[in-house]
Amino acid sequence: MAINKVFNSFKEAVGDVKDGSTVFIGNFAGPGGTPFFLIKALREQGAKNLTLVANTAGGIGLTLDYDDHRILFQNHQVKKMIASFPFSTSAKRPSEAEKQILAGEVELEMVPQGTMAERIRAGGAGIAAFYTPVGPGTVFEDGKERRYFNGRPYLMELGLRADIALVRAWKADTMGNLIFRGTQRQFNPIMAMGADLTIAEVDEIVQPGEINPNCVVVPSIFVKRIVKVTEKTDFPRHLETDFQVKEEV
Amino acid sequence: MAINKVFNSFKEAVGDVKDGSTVFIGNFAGPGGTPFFLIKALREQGAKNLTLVANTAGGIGLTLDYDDHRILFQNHQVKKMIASFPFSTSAKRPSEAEKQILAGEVELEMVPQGTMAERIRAGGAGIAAFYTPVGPGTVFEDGKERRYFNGRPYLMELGLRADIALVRAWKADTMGNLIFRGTQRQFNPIMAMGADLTIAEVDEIVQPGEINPNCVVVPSIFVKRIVKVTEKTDFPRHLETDFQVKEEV
Amino acid sequence: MDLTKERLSREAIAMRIAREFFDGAVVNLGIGIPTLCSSFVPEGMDVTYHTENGAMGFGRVVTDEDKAQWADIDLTNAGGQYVYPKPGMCFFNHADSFAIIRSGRIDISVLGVLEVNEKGDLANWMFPGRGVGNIGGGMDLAFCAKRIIGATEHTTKDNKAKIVKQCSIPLTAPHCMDMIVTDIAVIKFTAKGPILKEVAPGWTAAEVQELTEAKLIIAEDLKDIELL
Amino acid sequence: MDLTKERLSREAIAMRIAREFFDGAVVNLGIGIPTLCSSFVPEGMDVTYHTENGAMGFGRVVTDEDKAQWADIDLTNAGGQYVYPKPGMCFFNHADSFAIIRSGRIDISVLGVLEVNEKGDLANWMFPGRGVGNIGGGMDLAFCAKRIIGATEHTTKDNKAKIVKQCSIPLTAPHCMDMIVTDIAVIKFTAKGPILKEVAPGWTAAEVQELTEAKLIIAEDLKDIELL
Repeated sequence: MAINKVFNSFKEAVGDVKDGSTVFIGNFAGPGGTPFFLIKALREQGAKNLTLVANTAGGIGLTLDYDDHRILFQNHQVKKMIASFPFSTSAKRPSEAEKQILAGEVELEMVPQGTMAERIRAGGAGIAAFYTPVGPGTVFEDGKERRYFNGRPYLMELGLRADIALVRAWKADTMGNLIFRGTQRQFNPIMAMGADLTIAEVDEIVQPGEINPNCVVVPSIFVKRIVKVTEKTDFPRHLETDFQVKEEV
Repeated sequence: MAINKVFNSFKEAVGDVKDGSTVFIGNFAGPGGTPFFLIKALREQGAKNLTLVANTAGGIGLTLDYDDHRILFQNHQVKKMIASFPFSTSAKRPSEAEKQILAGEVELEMVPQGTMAERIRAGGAGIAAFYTPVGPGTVFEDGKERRYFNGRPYLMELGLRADIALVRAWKADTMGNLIFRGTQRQFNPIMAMGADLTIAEVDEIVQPGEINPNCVVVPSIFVKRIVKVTEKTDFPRHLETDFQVKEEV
Repeated sequence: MDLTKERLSREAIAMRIAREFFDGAVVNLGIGIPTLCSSFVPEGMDVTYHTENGAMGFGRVVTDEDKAQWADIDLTNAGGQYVYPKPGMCFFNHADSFAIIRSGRIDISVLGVLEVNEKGDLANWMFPGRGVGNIGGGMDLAFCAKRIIGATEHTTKDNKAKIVKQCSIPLTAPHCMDMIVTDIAVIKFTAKGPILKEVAPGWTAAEVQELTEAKLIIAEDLKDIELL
Repeated sequence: MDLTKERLSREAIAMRIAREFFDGAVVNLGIGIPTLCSSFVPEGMDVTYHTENGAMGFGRVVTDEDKAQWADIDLTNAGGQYVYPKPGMCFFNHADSFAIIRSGRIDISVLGVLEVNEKGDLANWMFPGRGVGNIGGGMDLAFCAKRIIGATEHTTKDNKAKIVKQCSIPLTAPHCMDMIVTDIAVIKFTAKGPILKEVAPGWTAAEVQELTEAKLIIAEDLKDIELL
């Protein structure tokens, strides 16, 4: 039977997320590469006591104002947040996550961004732990093992896995191979690798063979479910063309 | 000044390889993905006491018979070999490397293939060491630290870097972005990441922008020199087309 | 002991192993008999092959008559054999390839066997008698694939047992074997010891035991190997 | 001390820092003043920008008038700003992006500064007074880039020194700073201590020292900051 991982709705795709799950969410500073519709479906689905792993805790106010995973905090579904950039850049507009973290309702584990990326990649690659040169002599060393290699101090960091990864990609084939558009890629490929159940939200679903096999970024084996976005978002995107190239910039 | 990493000859591209260098060579079981012409140029260049890191030690006889890095052994340029598959599959046709290793002229460090790949990747990613589940309870544990994570034994393995990487790719742009064709990719991208001086042998060199930025496999920052193959090799390759797709296989 | 008694062919061993595959399985096939398995997957069953050198979802090994049209040095399996391209295949680098293996995403790894002992320890990388060997990617697979199936003749060319009490050559991985399919038997490795589950047509459990150094437990439902 | 004395603009700070760039340099620009540097690279000099979110070789920040045509949420820098596409740019995942940083391939990292001390320790991630902060990718850059240049006003909004004896907030990285460019000075960090190399036009070394808690060494060849 030919493999077909296409789900017809976001609701169905996140239907079985359990309370207490660890969830990776593709996310960086702006809306690019964030799986809005899966996040929205997860809010409707209602799983509680989630541990979220994402670059921000949502609603950081660095760019456009939009509904990302801040809605999971608004709906009180989060128990713990692992992030590198969890707080709003504006003291005047603290995010819902920030309020809950400062009130002690949500536990925060802050991780330097590169270490977070490497921990996720290690989790997906079957590596239990690794030594990074980032962090010795800072508060991020607390509770970690320091070890010297060639006279330079390194910290041991643990691989990080999730039960669920909600990722955003550009196109998928029905088997689950994914490609990305520009900086939409960010954490999405490594999060797809590191979860037991990876669900991808994409602009387009094509037949196997329609994506050039040399260009596949996430091999199908890492992706279990795919859902196509049908609703329009009003962010600026030029999906109809490849990136235009402006000379002399 | 626009970056242009194109060299006109293989000879020139390897001209400054120093005696005693550690050299990564893209290589797997067959000719695909092996930088023959760079290897040949390195033999002519003559650098001695090299430490080679490659999947095989050349001339393993698993597939076609061809001149790979076995010629560096024939020319007695190798002091140490790090490989996962160093020996000929035929006892009757031992490779030159095999003879030199058994005679004690060349030191051998054998590494399980996945550990070798991960060590190279770690070296390129600034990771000093990592814990892999592969190897506890075997002879490959000798001299290594064993550590348990979640009750499972892991071994600590060190990142591996090289002075020079000789890699094979399909196309490069003049800035050094690389793409690959099929299983030609193998060790080449991670070796490109892990060396101070990466030299790529390619079928075609194009202008910046001609490779789709979403499809770049090795970012230009990892590549210092590019040389185009002009001589024809007589291996079966269908370069004129993308991979044809045969249904029902 | 009648050493001339008919044994299964290499193809028949592969055929029996292919019966362990399932729809949607991700399978890695070692060099030798294991590679043959891909020819015996039932029509309509979708098995995805992974190869160490960085590909998944490719097709079978290219036949000799197809080589002129289909052989391409940039599309080979771990044994360096040409394989057919197939829609939905994809390529990745060696680190990602072993990330797939190490993170437990290979459902079945079919490996060649030199020695296996009662505990299911596998030794398959040191060439007997040559004092050298190639570890290759076999150790990563033996440690990390969800299920390891061995494919081998039951005895060496000079009729020595390959299923032994203690391995005499360096291990590939301890306690890794789930099952072994030989030219005379199917044996399952369990905490209690190796259980003889199936014998080749015409062979008795006693005859199989005679060619096996390890003590076999005879399955209550012992039966003949069925290939289809 | 005349606190109303004219200081350099944010653009002028960026302009001075851009003079440190060189042909072929790979540069990562932090949020704020650092981002402005890309506008002041001399004509004909090829500087490649890297951003944490997985891109290299893209162009400058898209101007307001160009947004209708060029803004794309899939082509942004680490601050979430739209940047122009450029021939030869490429994209990669977050692990690869920090592999580039961690392996020492960023020639110059320009970072914002909250505090820096005599030893060149940098503290720039904890919001003053809020008790919270965002570490982001700054720590990876501060530990691993070949050269760290700070970009900041010389003092806080309430005229407190940012160049201090001891940092009062958690460090981003110890001993990482190579140079800092402020609105009144250019200071180089050395084993002997911070050396005042340049002052803003109209400022004296004594005046700069007065706004600096750390003890500055005055360069023998102290000169006015030149922007072009």
